[in-house]
Amino acid sequence: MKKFLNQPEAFVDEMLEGILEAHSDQLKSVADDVRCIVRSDISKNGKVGLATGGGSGHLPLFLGYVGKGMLDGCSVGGVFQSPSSDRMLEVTKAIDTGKGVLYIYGNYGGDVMNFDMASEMAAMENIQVVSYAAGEDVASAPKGEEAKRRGVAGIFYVYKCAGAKAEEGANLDEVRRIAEKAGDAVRTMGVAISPVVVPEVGKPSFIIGDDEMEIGMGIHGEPGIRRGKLLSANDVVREMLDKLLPDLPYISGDEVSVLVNGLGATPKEELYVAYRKVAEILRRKGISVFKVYVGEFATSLEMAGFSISVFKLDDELKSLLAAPARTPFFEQFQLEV
Amino acid sequence: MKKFLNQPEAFVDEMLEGILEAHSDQLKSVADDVRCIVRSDISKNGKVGLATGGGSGHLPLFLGYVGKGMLDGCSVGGVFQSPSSDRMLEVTKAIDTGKGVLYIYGNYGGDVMNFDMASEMAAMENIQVVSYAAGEDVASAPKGEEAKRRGVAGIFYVYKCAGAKAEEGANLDEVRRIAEKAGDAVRTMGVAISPVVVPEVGKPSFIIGDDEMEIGMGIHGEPGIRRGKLLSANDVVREMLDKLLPDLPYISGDEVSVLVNGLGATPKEELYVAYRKVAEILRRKGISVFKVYVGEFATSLEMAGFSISVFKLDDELKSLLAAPARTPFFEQFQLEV
Amino acid sequence: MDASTAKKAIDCIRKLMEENRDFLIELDSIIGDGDLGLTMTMAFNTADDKMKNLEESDIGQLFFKTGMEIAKAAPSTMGTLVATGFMRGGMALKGKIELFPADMALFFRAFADALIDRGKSKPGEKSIIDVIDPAATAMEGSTDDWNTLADAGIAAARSGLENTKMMMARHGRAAYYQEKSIGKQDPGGTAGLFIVEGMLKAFKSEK
Amino acid sequence: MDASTAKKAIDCIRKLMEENRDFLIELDSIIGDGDLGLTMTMAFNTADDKMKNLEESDIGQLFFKTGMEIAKAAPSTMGTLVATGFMRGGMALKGKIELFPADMALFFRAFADALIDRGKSKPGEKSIIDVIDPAATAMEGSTDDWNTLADAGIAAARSGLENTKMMMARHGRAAYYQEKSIGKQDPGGTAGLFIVEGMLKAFKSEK
Ligand SMILES: Nc1ncnc2c1ncn2[C@@H]1O[C@H](COP(=O)(O)OP(=O)(O)O)[C@@H](O)[C@H]1O
Ligand SMILES: Nc1ncnc2c1ncn2[C@@H]1O[C@H](COP(=O)(O)OP(=O)(O)O)[C@@H](O)[C@H]1O
Ligand SMILES: [Mg+2]
Ligand SMILES: [Mg+2]
Ligand SMILES: [Mg+2]
Ligand SMILES: [Mg+2]
Repeated sequence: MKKFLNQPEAFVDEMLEGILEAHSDQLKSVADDVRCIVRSDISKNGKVGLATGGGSGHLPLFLGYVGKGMLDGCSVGGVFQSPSSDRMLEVTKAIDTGKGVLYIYGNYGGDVMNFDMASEMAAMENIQVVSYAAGEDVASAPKGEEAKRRGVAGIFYVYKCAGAKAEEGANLDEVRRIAEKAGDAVRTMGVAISPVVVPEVGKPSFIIGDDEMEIGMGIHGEPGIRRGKLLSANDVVREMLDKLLPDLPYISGDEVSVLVNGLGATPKEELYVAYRKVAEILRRKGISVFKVYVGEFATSLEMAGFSISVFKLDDELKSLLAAPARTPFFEQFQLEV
Repeated sequence: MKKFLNQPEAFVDEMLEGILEAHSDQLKSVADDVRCIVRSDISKNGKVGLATGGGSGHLPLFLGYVGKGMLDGCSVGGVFQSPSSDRMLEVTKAIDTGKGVLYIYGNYGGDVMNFDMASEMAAMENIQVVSYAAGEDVASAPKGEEAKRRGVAGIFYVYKCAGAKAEEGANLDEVRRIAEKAGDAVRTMGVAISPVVVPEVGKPSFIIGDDEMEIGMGIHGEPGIRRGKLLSANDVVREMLDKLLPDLPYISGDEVSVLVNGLGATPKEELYVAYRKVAEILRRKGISVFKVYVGEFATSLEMAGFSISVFKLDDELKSLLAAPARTPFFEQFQLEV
Repeated sequence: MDASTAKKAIDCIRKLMEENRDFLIELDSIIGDGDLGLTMTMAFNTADDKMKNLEESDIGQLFFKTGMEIAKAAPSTMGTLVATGFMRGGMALKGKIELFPADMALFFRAFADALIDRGKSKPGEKSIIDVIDPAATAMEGSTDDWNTLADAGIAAARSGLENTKMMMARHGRAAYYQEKSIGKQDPGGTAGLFIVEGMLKAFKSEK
Repeated sequence: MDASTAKKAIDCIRKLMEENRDFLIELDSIIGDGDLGLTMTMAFNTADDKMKNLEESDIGQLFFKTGMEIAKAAPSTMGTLVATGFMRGGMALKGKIELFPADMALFFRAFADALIDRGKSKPGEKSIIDVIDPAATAMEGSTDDWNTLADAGIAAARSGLENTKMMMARHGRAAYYQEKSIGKQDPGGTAGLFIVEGMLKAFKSEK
């Protein structure tokens, strides 16, 4: 295990201390607990609250999207582990301004159960909570079983659109509707070529051959669709899109946003080589591209690999995506629509 | 070599095609050459032009800082290789609006010579060019021999401040003065724990033991100050700052900005664990921190490691740093000063 | 059968989890992420430590708080399920300062229903439910005395666990393995057996 | 001694670089990044291909354009130095359609000065300058005929290269190795010798 850290058990809390130290102008912790993080300007807000939460090891996911135009709070779990429901509750209490709170989180068993539990606890405190579990990894369950799909990088679009809607002053139902609409419009496919080492575990999460890739692998190393020899970037992208595009489906005349997301160790250079092929395929299919994101949006520590998310736009989602946002990990000026 | 690419020889050009494809609203190529990249809004501009250039493999360096509030153009070399002077000249011609052009680039032999050559060629075309070669890696030459130092992540501050100054409408001399002032105010120290594989070479750039680190290693694998057992994050940071802080020196009462830069494969989580210690040390020394950047600003493909840059502020540099900027790789809203 | 017995029961479960820590890790490594031995010992160590020092005669409250502590200490899937089980089981016993065998059946019925509710799952899907639910049913039919109750409950839990081997996993990480999960004993169910055993043995021995 | 001889000289250098490609890589690997064999063959292959098909009787222009092509094809340190050398050397011969031995001395003097100027360096710092500069000086003192000139130039280049072994590198990647660079022959100087050799042998053989 070759990592910059101190005691492995302290990894998550020290990381959070570093984040709070670096971004104290934008973020603060509540309940005296670095694992409960909210926007520092929360009180002036008076809008529907948006909370997320999830395991550590995926920066900028999850807390990286807490900020203006996106989310209001985030509870943080251990590496690849759900945060506890009491932390979720603390965040909920801190961000609620009486207009209710929407939970948006990735569709993983542990997270679902804990957010459900937190919702019940929040109800006891008379806070109105609704939830949206994002799941758009087409490799994780077949078409027809969408509810079983894992949430991966595409959740960025859900945060972005729901966050923009809340910022407009929409009510809880409206924001919930946008979260679901955005989640329904996005699909993701990933590929991994190297494992990760969870600091407290100290050894690789899985074994993969020196010349192998796994298409469809999840961001915690969940088994994918196919393991095989590492193909050329063009062939990898083609295989991913062949599976992804027919799923929604995305068809000629559609307008989309594309997110090419690095899993951690894959250089931006390679992501752009991949995007080049994505653009070529979309163009050939008559699908036009409005806005492209390339970089690390949902990682898995130092895993090498990437994912492609395609987000189908209509006027409503497009204008929400185009709205400005500002978090310590993501800044976007208003886009021209 | 485990990478997502097609033909290794096509790597740089395909990467650039992907970038131009993804960010056609903000960037374009000139002279029918993807290795000559400029802002797409150049003609409306009428300000001093800022150009950079350098080898590929360092994204977002160098072309990632071409955009509003920063640079106007960039020539791109092969992986870790200087761009050619004729490409530099093409970029120069494209961005000059009659107010002259400032070259800002990293202090490496090949780049210096090519930019010198390009300056002479530009002079032949009656374009006024001045240059600033950034070099702030304290590990690369001792104090007293600053002119020999390599330019690494700290060049970000030079781009940012000079870019903001040019955006204000300052003349070439003024912008050049700011570039030098910013360059003089920044120091960087790096550490690496794994090599990189240049696609056309196909094998690791150097060998380093499974439990070793090299303090002070350059972003192309240039030898550092000390190789030894990988220490705890806290000890690594302490050793880096012990060397860095006395160099300018940074002293009690100073106000600084800090950049913790990942070299490629090191997760953001680890960078924040490192920043936590940086903050602690600076606080103890009575040095206050205005703005913290944590992420990948100057990489070395998939090298694992990071660098710390400290940038000493005065009112002038602070207000330039705080100005908004928008490139496809870096967006910053106006900071409160 | 007062609060001190309830505390002893938590301690019994803790010991079983500790003894079987590596076994649980091993089972969870095959069709999961291998953390179960860690989360279960963490969960019951924390809960046991807290409960030991708690002045509380209401057994319902005691179990409810056990669940609360587990929820905080172990937010993994099983941690959360077991936490919900203890909380709902505790709610079913609210106000009781002494327990009779029928109360234990009430507790495990509420526990099983909580798992079904929280896990959005049902019997037959290769989970802890396949251990707790049959155990609860067996106890409901054997409330004569602690001995009968305990024997029936434990026997049903054991055979429930055995049955999970034939099932295909429908939930959690194990579900990714689909057919490959068949033939393997469910890790969560195994931890479920230790909960039933620890609880019933403590009450039986105290009777 | 017209433009065709000049073209032949470029071709001669190309061949020497190709023959010594792996040797240059090896030398540059020890105290550099190992690309020198690649950049030098790339540089002279491109230049040679372009010059072969160029209608140009002005030898000064021919060498200037050789430099331009090298600058485009090989923007590495040595590529840029050699490019500048050919460009400035060419400028010194501007307008000449026939060369005499003294012109060759002019060419290499301008070449050496260009290296010093572009490289911001001087003799004695373990670089190509330590080969070209003594060669130029030797040629300046032996302009009687092509034979004397060639023999003097090549001999001086050889001994200049030999001298680089004792020097400590002050520039480029090799400088990072400081004392460790002593004892090793300078890679750039080695390529410099091939330029002197190729050039002079071509003119000598045509005389
Ligand atoms: N939806 C569910 N409903 C009931 N039990 C479940 C469910 N999902 C998982 N389980 C149980 O949880 C066990 C795995 O627990 P755990 O190791 O904590 O999961 P993870 O590490 O994936 O969070 C399984 O063996 C199964 O018994
Ligand atoms: N500043 C300089 N002035 C003159 N020659 C130099 C200078 N820097 C390097 N050299 C020469 O260049 C050679 C290395 O060339 P090259 O391999 O192209 O460098 P790099 O690969 O580092 O760009 C050295 O052996 C030396 O002869
Ligand atoms: Mg598990
Ligand atoms: Mg787990
Ligand atoms: Mg070299
Ligand atoms: Mg080189």
